[in-house]
Amino acid sequence: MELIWDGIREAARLWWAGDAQIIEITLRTLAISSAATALALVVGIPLGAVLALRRFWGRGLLVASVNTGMGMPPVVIGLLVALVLWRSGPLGGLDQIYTPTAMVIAQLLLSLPMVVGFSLASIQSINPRLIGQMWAMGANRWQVLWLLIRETRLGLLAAVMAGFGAAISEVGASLQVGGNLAGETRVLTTAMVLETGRGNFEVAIALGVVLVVLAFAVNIILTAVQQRRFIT
Amino acid sequence: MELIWDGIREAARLWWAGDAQIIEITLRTLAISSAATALALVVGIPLGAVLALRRFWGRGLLVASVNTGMGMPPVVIGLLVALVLWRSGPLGGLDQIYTPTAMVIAQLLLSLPMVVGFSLASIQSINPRLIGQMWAMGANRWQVLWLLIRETRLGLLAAVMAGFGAAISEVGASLQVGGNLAGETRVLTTAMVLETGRGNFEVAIALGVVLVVLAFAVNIILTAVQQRRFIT
Amino acid sequence: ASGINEDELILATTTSLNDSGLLDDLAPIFESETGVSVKIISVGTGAALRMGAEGDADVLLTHAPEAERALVENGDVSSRTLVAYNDFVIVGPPDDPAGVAGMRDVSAALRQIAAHGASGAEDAAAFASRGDDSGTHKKEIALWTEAGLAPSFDTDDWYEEVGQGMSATLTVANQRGAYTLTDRGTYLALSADIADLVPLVEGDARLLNFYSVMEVDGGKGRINSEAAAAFREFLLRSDIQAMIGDYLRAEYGRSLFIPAGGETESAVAERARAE
Amino acid sequence: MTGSDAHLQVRDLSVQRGGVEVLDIGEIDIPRGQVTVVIGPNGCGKSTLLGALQLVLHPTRGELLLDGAPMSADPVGTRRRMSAAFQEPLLLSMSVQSNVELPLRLRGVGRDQRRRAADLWLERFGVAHLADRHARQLSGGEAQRVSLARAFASQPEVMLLDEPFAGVDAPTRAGLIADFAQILSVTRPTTVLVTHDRDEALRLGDYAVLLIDGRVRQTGEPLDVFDHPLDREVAEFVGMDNVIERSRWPWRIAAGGGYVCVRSEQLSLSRGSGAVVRQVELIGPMVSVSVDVDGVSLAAQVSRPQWSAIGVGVGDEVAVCADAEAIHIIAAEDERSG
Amino acid sequence: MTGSDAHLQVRDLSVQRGGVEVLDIGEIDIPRGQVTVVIGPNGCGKSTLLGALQLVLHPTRGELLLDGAPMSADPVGTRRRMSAAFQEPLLLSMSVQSNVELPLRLRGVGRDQRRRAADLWLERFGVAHLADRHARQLSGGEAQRVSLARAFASQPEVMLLDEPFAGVDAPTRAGLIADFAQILSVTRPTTVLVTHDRDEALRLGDYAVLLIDGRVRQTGEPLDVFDHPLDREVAEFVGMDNVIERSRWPWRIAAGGGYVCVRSEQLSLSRGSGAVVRQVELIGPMVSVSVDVDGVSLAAQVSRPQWSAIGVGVGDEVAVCADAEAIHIIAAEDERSG
Ligand SMILES: Nc1ncnc2c1ncn2[C@@H]1O[C@H](COP(=O)(O)OP(=O)(O)OP(=O)(O)O)[C@@H](O)[C@H]1O
Ligand SMILES: Nc1ncnc2c1ncn2[C@@H]1O[C@H](COP(=O)(O)OP(=O)(O)OP(=O)(O)O)[C@@H](O)[C@H]1O
Ligand SMILES: [Mg+2]
Ligand SMILES: [Mg+2]
Repeated sequence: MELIWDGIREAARLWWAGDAQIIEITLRTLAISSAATALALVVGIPLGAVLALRRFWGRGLLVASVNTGMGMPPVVIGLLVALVLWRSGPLGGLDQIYTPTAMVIAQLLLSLPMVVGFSLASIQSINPRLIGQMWAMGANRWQVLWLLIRETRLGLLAAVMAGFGAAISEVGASLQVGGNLAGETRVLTTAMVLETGRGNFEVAIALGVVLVVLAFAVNIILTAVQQRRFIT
Repeated sequence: MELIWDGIREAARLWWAGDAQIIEITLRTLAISSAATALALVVGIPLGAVLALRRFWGRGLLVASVNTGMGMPPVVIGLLVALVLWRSGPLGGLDQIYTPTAMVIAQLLLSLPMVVGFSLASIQSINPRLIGQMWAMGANRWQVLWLLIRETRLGLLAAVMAGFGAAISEVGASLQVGGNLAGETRVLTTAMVLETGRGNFEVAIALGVVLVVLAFAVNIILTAVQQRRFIT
Repeated sequence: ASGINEDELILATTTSLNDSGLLDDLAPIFESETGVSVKIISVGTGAALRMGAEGDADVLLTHAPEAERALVENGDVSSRTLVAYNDFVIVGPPDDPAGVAGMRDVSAALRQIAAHGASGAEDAAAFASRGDDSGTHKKEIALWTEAGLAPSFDTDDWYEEVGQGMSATLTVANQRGAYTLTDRGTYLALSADIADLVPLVEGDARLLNFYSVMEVDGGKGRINSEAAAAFREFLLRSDIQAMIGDYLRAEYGRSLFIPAGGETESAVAERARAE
Repeated sequence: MTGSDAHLQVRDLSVQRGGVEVLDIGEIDIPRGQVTVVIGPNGCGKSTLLGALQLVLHPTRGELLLDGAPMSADPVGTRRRMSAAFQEPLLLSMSVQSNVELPLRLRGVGRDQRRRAADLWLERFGVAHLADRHARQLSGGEAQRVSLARAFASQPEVMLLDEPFAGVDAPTRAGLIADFAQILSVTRPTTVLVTHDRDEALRLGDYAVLLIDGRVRQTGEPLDVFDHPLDREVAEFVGMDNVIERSRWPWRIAAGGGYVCVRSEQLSLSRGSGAVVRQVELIGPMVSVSVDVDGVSLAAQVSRPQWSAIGVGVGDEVAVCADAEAIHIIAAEDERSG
Repeated sequence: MTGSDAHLQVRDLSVQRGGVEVLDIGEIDIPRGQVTVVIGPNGCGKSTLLGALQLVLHPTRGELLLDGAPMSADPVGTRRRMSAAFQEPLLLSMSVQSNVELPLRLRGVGRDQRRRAADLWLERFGVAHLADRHARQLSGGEAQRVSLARAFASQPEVMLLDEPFAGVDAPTRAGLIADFAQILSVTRPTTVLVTHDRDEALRLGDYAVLLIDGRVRQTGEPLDVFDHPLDREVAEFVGMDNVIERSRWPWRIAAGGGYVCVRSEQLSLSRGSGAVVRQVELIGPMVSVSVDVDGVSLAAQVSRPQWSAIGVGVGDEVAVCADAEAIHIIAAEDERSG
């Protein structure tokens, strides 16, 4: 147990000392995971809305695939992205393997199902007559989407947080497609794995603490937004 | 790309041949992740309901913690559980490190925030007057919980799937607390990591295929339940 | 002491050894002979040694002589015995831009790689380091030091720290057309999937890779010292030593591990230099 | 009404809900600048018709025309020429003010103009004091009024209102109906109004469409529909509480099939004989009396003072007189079609 | 009414919504086995009162008693002796049948008995054919009826009904009100009924509670509350369309402060002089006439035949006569309190 305290103390020390490496890793983590989450939202919410509101052939299968996506192991995603980006792969010529871009792609694929799945669930839980009212008020397709997002912000913010959580906490895919290269693609989780393997449990915990504090800060903000407008 | 085909063929072959080991690993995976998910549901849904319906001091902080939990990296959870269960840890005397029980605990901790977070979001999205109607009909506390679960099954099933997905796809914590012991704690994800490390990419992909098929099957069933009662 | 689980033995070992699959063959034999089940925990070298120091494992099997000796000096382990050895190889792209193929002097080869990497030549190849404090990484650092260099990812563009296990590092090197230092076992296991890497520098006695077994000190409490001792004995037994020597020999045409039960490192190195 | 007066036209419309056809309409012409009231029993398809006109429910067959052009050609453009207040006040979770401004905002109207329009209509519907309230924090009637203000604020060509005054308290309702008539007479949007209230239909409606079981059963001036139903079912729906087979009608009348209908309030009672009082019930200021004339049971309604003036009780005799003008005769099915 | 007759008692109750006190009630006694109608303008707190009685809204102060015992002692037990149909038909997403059975199911009633009760009440409310329909697939009026059936099916001691007939079509509503009166007279549950409809209040109510702005302003027999309002505001609410300052009242009347009130339908018009017709409006079968008597504007209402019999138009003179019984005088504030 005292290891945990050591870890927390170590985290405080590293930040206090302004350790260049940890700051760099933290910023990189934030940048990659935010980019992945933002992309996942842009693609995922409209997709969730379409799945929620339109009936079409193959929809059921698609919904099940989205849900399966939530249980898709990061290692599998990582492997698939790697196979595509490896030199021998179809997009090998782009030279994107072991770059932050590759990591954004992998994390996007990981968080997308979360975002789609929860957008779907929360938009489906809106009274369909209220959606009729939105159209009736003269909203076009994008305005309806905007109103749906407004109405379901409770559920969607949960989706944002799950998506961001999936992206930032993930390690398997980041290792595979990022390579955990020092100074290039090392993020908090991959650094943690490394330190754990090195037996530096304190440092690993310190990195974990940083990650959790980071996630917590993001969540405090999002939760404040989420809960602000909730009225009994 | 051809690796993937080899993997799929290998997966088919292993299953066709009734490979005892892969069947055993699959069943173990299912058992551990189902147990963890079931526990997460039993604990998480009531917790989510309480967070959704009651106002109390510290609630906001709790909600933010739950949301942060969704972004908790499996490696952190694994390390924390390991620190507790290791011989040198406070519960070392229970001799539960490197057992399925330890894995269930770690996966429970991973999926619990998902379940709580999404129960919370979906119960909050119910019309508060409808909840008033439930009480007015003479429901007691548990009956109200039951009715809430019925009403929010769309959202809750998404929560179940996310929780199960988090549990079954996770690898970092399972490795740390399970140890990937053949015949004891080896599950599909940890076996995948091992085979990848050994250079047996086809086998790793085959295991991934089995995992995805498994998750898909579970989700087809849950999605059918989820979408069955949805009416425009 | 009380509370010891007599029926199980926790063996902490390194990923590269576990990935070879050797222990999966040996453990069942030990289990059937003694009735003690072996829990093989495969982690990074650093983590394995740390588990020993904390008393979270009963027996260790690793390949980082310097770090192991520190454990002995600290009294964390009560014994350290050589079990087997094999060798490290510098692998790299077949076109070998630094031109080190066939060199026997590791130090010279490393200097040449560094120089060519730093030259900024168009075909300059990187060197991929494990960067994870594993036995292999420690060996690599020792070799650089011996060559009078101390490359770092911060200052040297051609030097990459992967921070992952051996197979991941080989994959990265393969993709990037980089040089790297690898243990022979992992290289052989992966060779089918890393066609863009070939062995370039090998045979220097400094490239030997020693695997030792250590019994964790019984004073740490709840250590199954009896089984740990039995496991050490077991590994040194001649029939088991022979099995180690034969492991996968048929497949690769050479021994993956050369038995050296109970010998000293210097003796083995002497013998190798003589060959 | 000729086709050229029609602002909205419904042609051969069929709408399904839950896989069942609930609306099957040959044609309806909604006159421009007038109020068309849609009446009919619960579940007859009134809201479905409004939903179809709003292009929110998708018909399986048929055409909807606005100014002679098919609505489906430009759904969003069409919807922006209309506005709707549905049966439930479907407000979005934002402030009352934002709700009322929303249709204008969706049309790209500037902030100031939106604000002015919202203020005006919130004021007119008596909910200006609630402008900053969150829409979930309203009483039933308040929400209803906000929903109405929202429908009016965009000052559309066409307004579709589904029971707009249900849930509004009686004096406000009376006031709103008066205002409403006045507002409509000034701005003259084409209005389609669903209502269950006869007074409302008569007071506001220029034209009435009566639906039963998803089909148009009668159209015309509201008073005409209420007073001259075309068949027995319609007669019962419009509140003819006496629908008697023509052959059993106790008074002299040209022979024939079909039914004789008269409202209870149009049968007058007086001291005299010819009928026996069977049952007397006080309904507010009125007295509902059930009498028996030659074995036929008739319902009559008189004011309390009138009843006390007659001064009889159950079992006593009274004289019953039906105003000839108030009596409506429904021809027998075969005679009608013939 | 003495305390011993009271089934439900409200004592010193204060309820807040959105941080504002919206209900502040000294005391109300709800008589056992009778129908208490709660009336008042939109937003006056009627639904809030019902919510408090159902223990769904939590008061900041005060006590609620059922049979003299505090309800809060056993909320679930108390709720199971009551049932409620709220203003919106809050149905759960299950079949209509399951919705109606649900309160019984929650009370542990067996399947057969539940089924019988549900069948009976669905039938009575005319929605038996919808039993297997999902509750989301109903028209507005259908949902309203299902919600009523659900409230009745558990046959509670106390029923709380919030505008139960809003949205129900006119003939069905008439039928339900008749049925309702009969059902209530047989099973005699204590009923609290919120309504905006004067007829409904008079027809069904034994006792009336009038709320304005969250406070009880008048209680008593419904007809008495409607005909004898205690103050100007209540007078306006109960539909006295002529509320004239006593000093300006054109006819002879004992001097004093306060107001004279009379309903438009209780001012009769006849050929003659004394008043000038200012405005004439047809409202269905009635004619609403605005006349000017000595500079005071009065509203009168006569039937169409009566109006044609008088045969005058705007600007002409008529005679106006107010039935002495129909005139109600509200004493001035100071005189009342004195
Ligand atoms: N959820 C809420 N939050 C805050 N204020 C509310 C809420 N619901 C109602 N109110 C306010 O409380 C007061 C009483 O509301 P209530 O619903 O009891 O009125 P009501 O008499 O039932 O009106 P109506 O006839 O319109 O149904 C109103 O002023 C209303 O604005
Ligand atoms: N979502 C739905 N799914 C299936 N059937 C529906 C749905 N909504 C309504 N219906 C059915 O369609 C028919 C017409 O419904 P509609 O809502 O148009 O009736 P309405 O005339 O507006 O009735 P009300 O006076 O009760 O509001 C009814 O028989 C109703 O049961
Ligand atoms: Mg309707
Ligand atoms: Mg209300």
